Amino acid sequence: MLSALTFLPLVGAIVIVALPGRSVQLLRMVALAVTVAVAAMGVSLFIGFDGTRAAAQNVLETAWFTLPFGASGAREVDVHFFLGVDGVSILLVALTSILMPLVVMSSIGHINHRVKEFLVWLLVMETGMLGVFLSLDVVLFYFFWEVSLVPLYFIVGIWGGDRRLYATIKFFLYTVAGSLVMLVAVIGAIYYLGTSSIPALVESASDLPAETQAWLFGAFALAFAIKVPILPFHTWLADAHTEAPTAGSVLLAAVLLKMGTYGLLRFGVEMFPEAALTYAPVFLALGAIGIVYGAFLAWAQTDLKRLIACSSVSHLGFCVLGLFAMTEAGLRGSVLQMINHGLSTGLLFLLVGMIYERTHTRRLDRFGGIATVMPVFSFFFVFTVLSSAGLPGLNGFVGEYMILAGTFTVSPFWTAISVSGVIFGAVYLLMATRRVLFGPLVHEENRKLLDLGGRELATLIPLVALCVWIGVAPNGFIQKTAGSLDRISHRVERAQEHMRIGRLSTAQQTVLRTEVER
Amino acid sequence: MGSFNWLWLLPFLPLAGSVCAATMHFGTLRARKEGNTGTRLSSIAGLIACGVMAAALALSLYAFIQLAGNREVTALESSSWAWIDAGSFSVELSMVVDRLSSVMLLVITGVGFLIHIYSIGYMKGDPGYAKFFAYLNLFVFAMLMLVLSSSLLGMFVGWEGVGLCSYLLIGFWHEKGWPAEAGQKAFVFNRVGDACFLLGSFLLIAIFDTLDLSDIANSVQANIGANSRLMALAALLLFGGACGKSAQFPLFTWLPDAMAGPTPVSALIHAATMVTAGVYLLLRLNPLYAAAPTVLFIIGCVGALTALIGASTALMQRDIKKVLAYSTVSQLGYMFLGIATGAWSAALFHLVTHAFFKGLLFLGSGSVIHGMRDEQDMYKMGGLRRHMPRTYITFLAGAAALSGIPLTSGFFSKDEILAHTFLHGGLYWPLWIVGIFSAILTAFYTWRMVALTFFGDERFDANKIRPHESPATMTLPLSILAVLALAGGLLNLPALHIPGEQALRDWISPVTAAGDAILYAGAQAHHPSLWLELVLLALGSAIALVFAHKGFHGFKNGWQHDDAMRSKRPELVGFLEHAWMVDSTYAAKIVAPLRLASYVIATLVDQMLIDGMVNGAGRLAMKSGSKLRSVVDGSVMSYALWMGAGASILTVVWTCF
Amino acid sequence: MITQDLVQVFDMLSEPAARMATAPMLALAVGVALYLLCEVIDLLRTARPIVFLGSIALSIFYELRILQADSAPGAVFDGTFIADGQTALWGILFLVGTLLVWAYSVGYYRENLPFKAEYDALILCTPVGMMLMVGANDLIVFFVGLELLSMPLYALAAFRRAKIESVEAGLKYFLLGSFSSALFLYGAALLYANGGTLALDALVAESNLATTGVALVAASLFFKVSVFPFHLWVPDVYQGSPTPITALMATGAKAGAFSFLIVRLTPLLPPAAAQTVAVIALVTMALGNLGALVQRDLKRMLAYSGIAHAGTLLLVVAAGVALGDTSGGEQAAWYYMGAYLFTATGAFGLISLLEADGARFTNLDALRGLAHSRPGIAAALSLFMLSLGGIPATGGFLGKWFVFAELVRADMIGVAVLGALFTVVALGYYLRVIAYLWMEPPPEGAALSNTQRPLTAGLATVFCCLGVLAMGLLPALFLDRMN
Amino acid sequence: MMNVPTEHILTLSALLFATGVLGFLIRRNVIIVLASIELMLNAANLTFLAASRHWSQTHLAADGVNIMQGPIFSLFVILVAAAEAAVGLALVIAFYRLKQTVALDALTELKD
Repeated sequence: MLSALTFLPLVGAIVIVALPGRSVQLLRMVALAVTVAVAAMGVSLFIGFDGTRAAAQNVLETAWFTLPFGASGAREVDVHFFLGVDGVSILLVALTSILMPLVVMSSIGHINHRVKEFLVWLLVMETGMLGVFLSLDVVLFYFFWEVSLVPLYFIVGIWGGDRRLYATIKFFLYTVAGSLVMLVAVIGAIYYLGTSSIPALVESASDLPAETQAWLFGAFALAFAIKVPILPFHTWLADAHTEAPTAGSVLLAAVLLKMGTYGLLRFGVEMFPEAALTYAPVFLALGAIGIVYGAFLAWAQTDLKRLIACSSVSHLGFCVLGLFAMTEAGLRGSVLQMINHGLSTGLLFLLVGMIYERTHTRRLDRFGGIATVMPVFSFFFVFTVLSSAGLPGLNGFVGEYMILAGTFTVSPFWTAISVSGVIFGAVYLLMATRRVLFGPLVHEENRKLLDLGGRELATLIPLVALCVWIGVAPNGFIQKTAGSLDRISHRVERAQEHMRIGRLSTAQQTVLRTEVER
Repeated sequence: MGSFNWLWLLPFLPLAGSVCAATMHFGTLRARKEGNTGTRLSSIAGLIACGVMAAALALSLYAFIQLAGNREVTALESSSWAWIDAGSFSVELSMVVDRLSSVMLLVITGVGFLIHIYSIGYMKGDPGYAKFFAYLNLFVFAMLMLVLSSSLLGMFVGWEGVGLCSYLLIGFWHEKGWPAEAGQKAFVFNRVGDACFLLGSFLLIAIFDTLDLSDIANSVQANIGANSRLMALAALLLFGGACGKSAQFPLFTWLPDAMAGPTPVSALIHAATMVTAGVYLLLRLNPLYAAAPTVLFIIGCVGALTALIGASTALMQRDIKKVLAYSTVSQLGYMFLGIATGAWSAALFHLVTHAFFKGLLFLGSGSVIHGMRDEQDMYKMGGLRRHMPRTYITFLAGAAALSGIPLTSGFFSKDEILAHTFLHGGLYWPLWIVGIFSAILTAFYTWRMVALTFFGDERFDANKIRPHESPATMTLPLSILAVLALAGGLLNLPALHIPGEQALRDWISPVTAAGDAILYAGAQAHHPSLWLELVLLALGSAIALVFAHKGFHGFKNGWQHDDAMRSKRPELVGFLEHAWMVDSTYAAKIVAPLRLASYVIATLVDQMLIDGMVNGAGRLAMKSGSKLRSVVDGSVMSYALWMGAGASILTVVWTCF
Repeated sequence: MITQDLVQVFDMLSEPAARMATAPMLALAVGVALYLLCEVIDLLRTARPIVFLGSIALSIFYELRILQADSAPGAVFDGTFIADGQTALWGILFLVGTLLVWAYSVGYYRENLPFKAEYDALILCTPVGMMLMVGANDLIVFFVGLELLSMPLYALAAFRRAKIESVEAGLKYFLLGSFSSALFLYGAALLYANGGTLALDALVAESNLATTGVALVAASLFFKVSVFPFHLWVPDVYQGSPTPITALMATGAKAGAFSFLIVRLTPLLPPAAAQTVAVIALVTMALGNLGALVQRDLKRMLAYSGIAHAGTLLLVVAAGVALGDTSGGEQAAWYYMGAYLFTATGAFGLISLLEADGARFTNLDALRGLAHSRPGIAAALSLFMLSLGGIPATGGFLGKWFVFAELVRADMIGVAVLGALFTVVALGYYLRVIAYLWMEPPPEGAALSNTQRPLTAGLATVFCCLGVLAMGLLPALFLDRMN
Repeated sequence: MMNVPTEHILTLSALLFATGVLGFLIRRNVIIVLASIELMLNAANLTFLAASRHWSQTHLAADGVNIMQGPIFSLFVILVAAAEAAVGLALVIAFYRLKQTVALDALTELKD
């Protein structure tokens, strides 16, 4: 099941490579069929998933190769081709698989040259993304992690905007810089613990000395912080988002950034809870500052797409905040918020793409009064903005609320700072909405714009429906994650206990020592 | 409990209506694209919306009868919906109608229904006719969610929902430009309050482990002492939320701007219902506030100050809707003043009567504007009583109630609040004086408005504008509201030992009992003695009559009085005209610096500093690469020199270390 | 006297172990002789490729036999030469590299190259030298191997003698190579003076004299593998030499020297070498990558990239010294060099194809929009670039993994992190190549001539691609052979 | 003759080697550079032979000491030196044909 899910897109890509490049329609149909099949598998995986169990499900494990650590005395480590899905990954897997057919559909509107290559990269990317979320072996994880960079490099670099080369190389190098530091940590973890299976690593990582845990955590966290991106590692994001074609932006925002938060949860909080607890204040601060900072950044933008890109910095601040609050509510909210951000920002990018296809501009001052000529578009735009701004009843609110409530008990101060993001979020989103949709129709060329067509509606509606669904009945989604996340929060509690005892005993030691001196 | 599942219908019928109307709207647009007018579909939308409101009104009445019929039953509750399960806390939603919410229900559905009817006439011919009803119904849905939710978070759904609808409806005529900006402003100001609301809710979770409103209300008593400070903080934060929604100082400036929306919207949202949500929130959590006297005093100060600012600003407005808007701000201030004194029922009473008379006044002004072809400037009106008799009569009724002419509804409700403030004494004394002063101003500006609008010369070009009476769909709701505005006082007559006195207070006493118990700690609530009550009523009557007279006579022949003031005290007039300069202060002291900060962050910090470091790293690599090229100069000798040096250094290092 | 000696040699060869150990080299030596014979006799001229391929195939066969033998021959000829699974693996690497270089050479020389037979014969000599180097357990044997590798390369570098670049490259390589040989010899002499023996396993570097000797020997090896500050010749020579020969230098010659460095010399290095070598490695990586970043000539860029890779690989030596154990390092080095061999040979080979195609310059601009006209070449070249950059699913990634794993074992985390960061710089220019290939529009009207490309080159490219992918995806194929 | 201490010979060879290195680094004529390389090789040879002589003293005989390796290596070096000279001169001639000079400064085509 899982290997089919992961590799079907790759097979599709190979099929498309083999097909003639001229019959664009056929290529698109094949890509759509493949992604729809994957989406069906993803949905059925989601439905069949038992959220109460903490352990990974649908596990698939076969030997892959043996890592030699030298013949003399050192351990050998068997690396496995090890896939499985648990509460941390199930939502992301489902989101990825559902998003792909929509992205393929949306690409019909804006990818008109080198379609074949585009679809190939898109499908390769799907394999990469699903692989990242499904891997339960850290070597495999790292494989997919870096492989998934390559398709986006091409997608941005070939089909992107004017500064695409700068943006794509920056994106690649920046991300890879983090990944390579992580590589050292991956090797370290495997070497120190003698296994590469993620569940086994999670179990045994707490046996390591605190300093070792700290540097491993730091190296992992750096890579993921760049990917998320957490302030101040965010500058690649705006460029990549702005230059990428719509499909690339959607995937980047909806899935690729989530690889960062997913990693932080999996390899930061879950694997090294003690180190995570120690450094949590830093991440809370960065998350909260990021929320406000991203909002300010977005507010100052004049390019609509860049504005949305900057808003991602703000929104992902919430995810980071929830992760490092390390409370039940915070973790659940954070995982849900990953999906929410994927949906709403994905929608925003789709919408920006649609208006860009018509006007060939993204500058805010070239719009105005679009609502008069494109009422359906405006409806979706306003809806998405509201979802993004966290209107209760829609998806964004549920996640944000859980995160903030979960963080409040840990750090009221940073929660208060983050809550101000609620205000600033409304400021820049509504500013953008007003400047695009409302007001008089000042630019004559916009008077002839056509409203959304059937294909575009078909792209948007599933996501909109999901937004409402999660907003109204989030429990179905939360419960899928509950088992695994509860185990993580138990681990966190244990770690807290452990740290307290550690601190206590040293305190007692000093007391004893002073007594002896007397 | 399960038998009350029909309560879910209350909010969701309007939602369904809204969806239907929205569908009609898109249908209309399509029809229009194909060349038809699509008015048929639109008018169906209007009918559906009104029908839904009628059904909601009927259900509300039914719920009220259920409650009234059986005094044992304190609340009707539907089954609950497990909304959010966050592990450490969870949110379950059910629809609850108790004594308090039943009153709100009747106001919302009753006034709402009338305004829907009114809108059929008012919005006729507007291209967004169906859309308007979709928004309006959506608003009712959100408002009912706000009122009926058993949980604070469910209330927040409605809370933000009404804010959204307000945003959409203010910007309904966005093509003009400024309505869209006004809508945005309203939403952002509300969001400031909402942020406080959220923080308050987190504190409540921390204190009570639940967001269920009745659970919170019941456990306040037990937490006094241990958690007093936290509860006070939570109360203050929630009041901050109320300030945003109910347009209290310092967050009131969005409400006058909100007049950019169609007038029925101003009547429904910005007078009768949404803006009173803050009052409702505080009433709902009355034990929490009762346990925090300091917070109550702060609320009192804010309320009194807002009443004063609103009333004084209304004095100098030319736009009829602006007068009403500032008046609303001011009247809301009275309601908060009432809450501050622990006069829960008085606040609710004023809320209800205000919904009647201010809804009436807004609708009346709408009728005037409608008749005057969208003219809102009172200086360009005058003498309209001849052209619009029904509007004129009903408007008089509303004005009477607003200014507190004896025996009208506003007279009783405002008086009760002031009486309680007076009785509270101590620090509340200055507040009472402010309240009285505001009442003076209120009477004055109300009748100034009446005089300028309906009396005197016709100051418009009668050839161009032919004022006409509005259709029956508009005047009928006016008449009904006029009756209510005049007779609304019967709901809660003062304690003068007459039958039916204090009916509203008795009705909601189960809800306020917990608050009262904390506030008075077992002692009797003070009640004004009969003679004091009579004196205060007399004082109120005198003020209203005297200053109504002054206002009316000063302006019945035009606005010369204003000009005189302007030339005499230009700074004062400017200060009042601009609502105490609050808005411009915000623009200069808050918005501009923040905007500057955002540009600084985006350019200096982000682009130049952070991204500069990133790009700088790349540039450094390139630059050092270029610099290093000179080493590879192609000369065999220099290569060999490097090799020799390298070998020597290797040798030295390895042998010596 | 002489006959007696000859008899003695044959006696030694008659030992099965010695026969087995030398068979791969003898096969090649015989091949060289036969090849030149075929050249002379007109009738046999067409048999030349068969002789060439046959001798390599035979050699590989013998190496495989050593690899799979239950008991490898081990040390033979009085312990001066070692043949075991490890040397066999290295040997196979050398042979594959040589084969690939030959395959690309066929297409590279469009004009009828004079002395083509000599060219091929010289190529065929080089793996013998490399095998001698990796198997050497005695400095004499190593020296013979070194010269047997170097001499043909000097000649091959200057083989396009009408071109000044080629001759200059040959001369520079020769002069500096001789200089490094002299350093080696003097170092060896000092070692001999210190201990009276040249057998590597008997050498101990305890006295200053011996350490000086080791340092000089190491210096000459550093020259061959091209690390700082002995790397300066590399860009010039790589750029000037005929491109297939550049591939041979970059892969085979480097692998030969490196195999000796890690397998035989590392145990001799003093403990202080752990830090010095690490520093040298890091500086090399920095210089290589920074240098490559500003190049516009492809061959020069790959030359700098090769320097950077040598630096990366040298980290293994540092780790080996620190650990006092090179077993892991040997495997890492083999894997790294293997992956590098496929990718670098493939990359240089493709450049040679482009040159033969008519783009008689090796500038980056030649790649502009190549994906439109030559998608196959562009795809293969991109794959090689990704492998050079160490992106997973390619052999380069696992090679890098094993190197870093050694560093982690040696507890040199900081060095590993720094090394990782230099790799980011490297990706900067590898990605630029890909960007030129795929993301730049093709130059207008600059259609490349549609010359027939030889089949051998195509096969070689496919083989390199498969090799890169196999090493990246199915490492078990290779790792299992190592134990 | 036998009583010349080994150290003296080693010092001599070191000086010889240094001279070779210096020659290599300083002289610009390729031919002389080649000669300098020969000098370095001969320094190595001298060291080999001196060391061989040194280790052939009976009281130093020990396990692993092989007195024949020095002279044998020297023979190899002489052989290789001859081969190197052949290759080197061929390269020099090829270079001369193209550039009409044998100065090292003329190697200027290839550089960064």
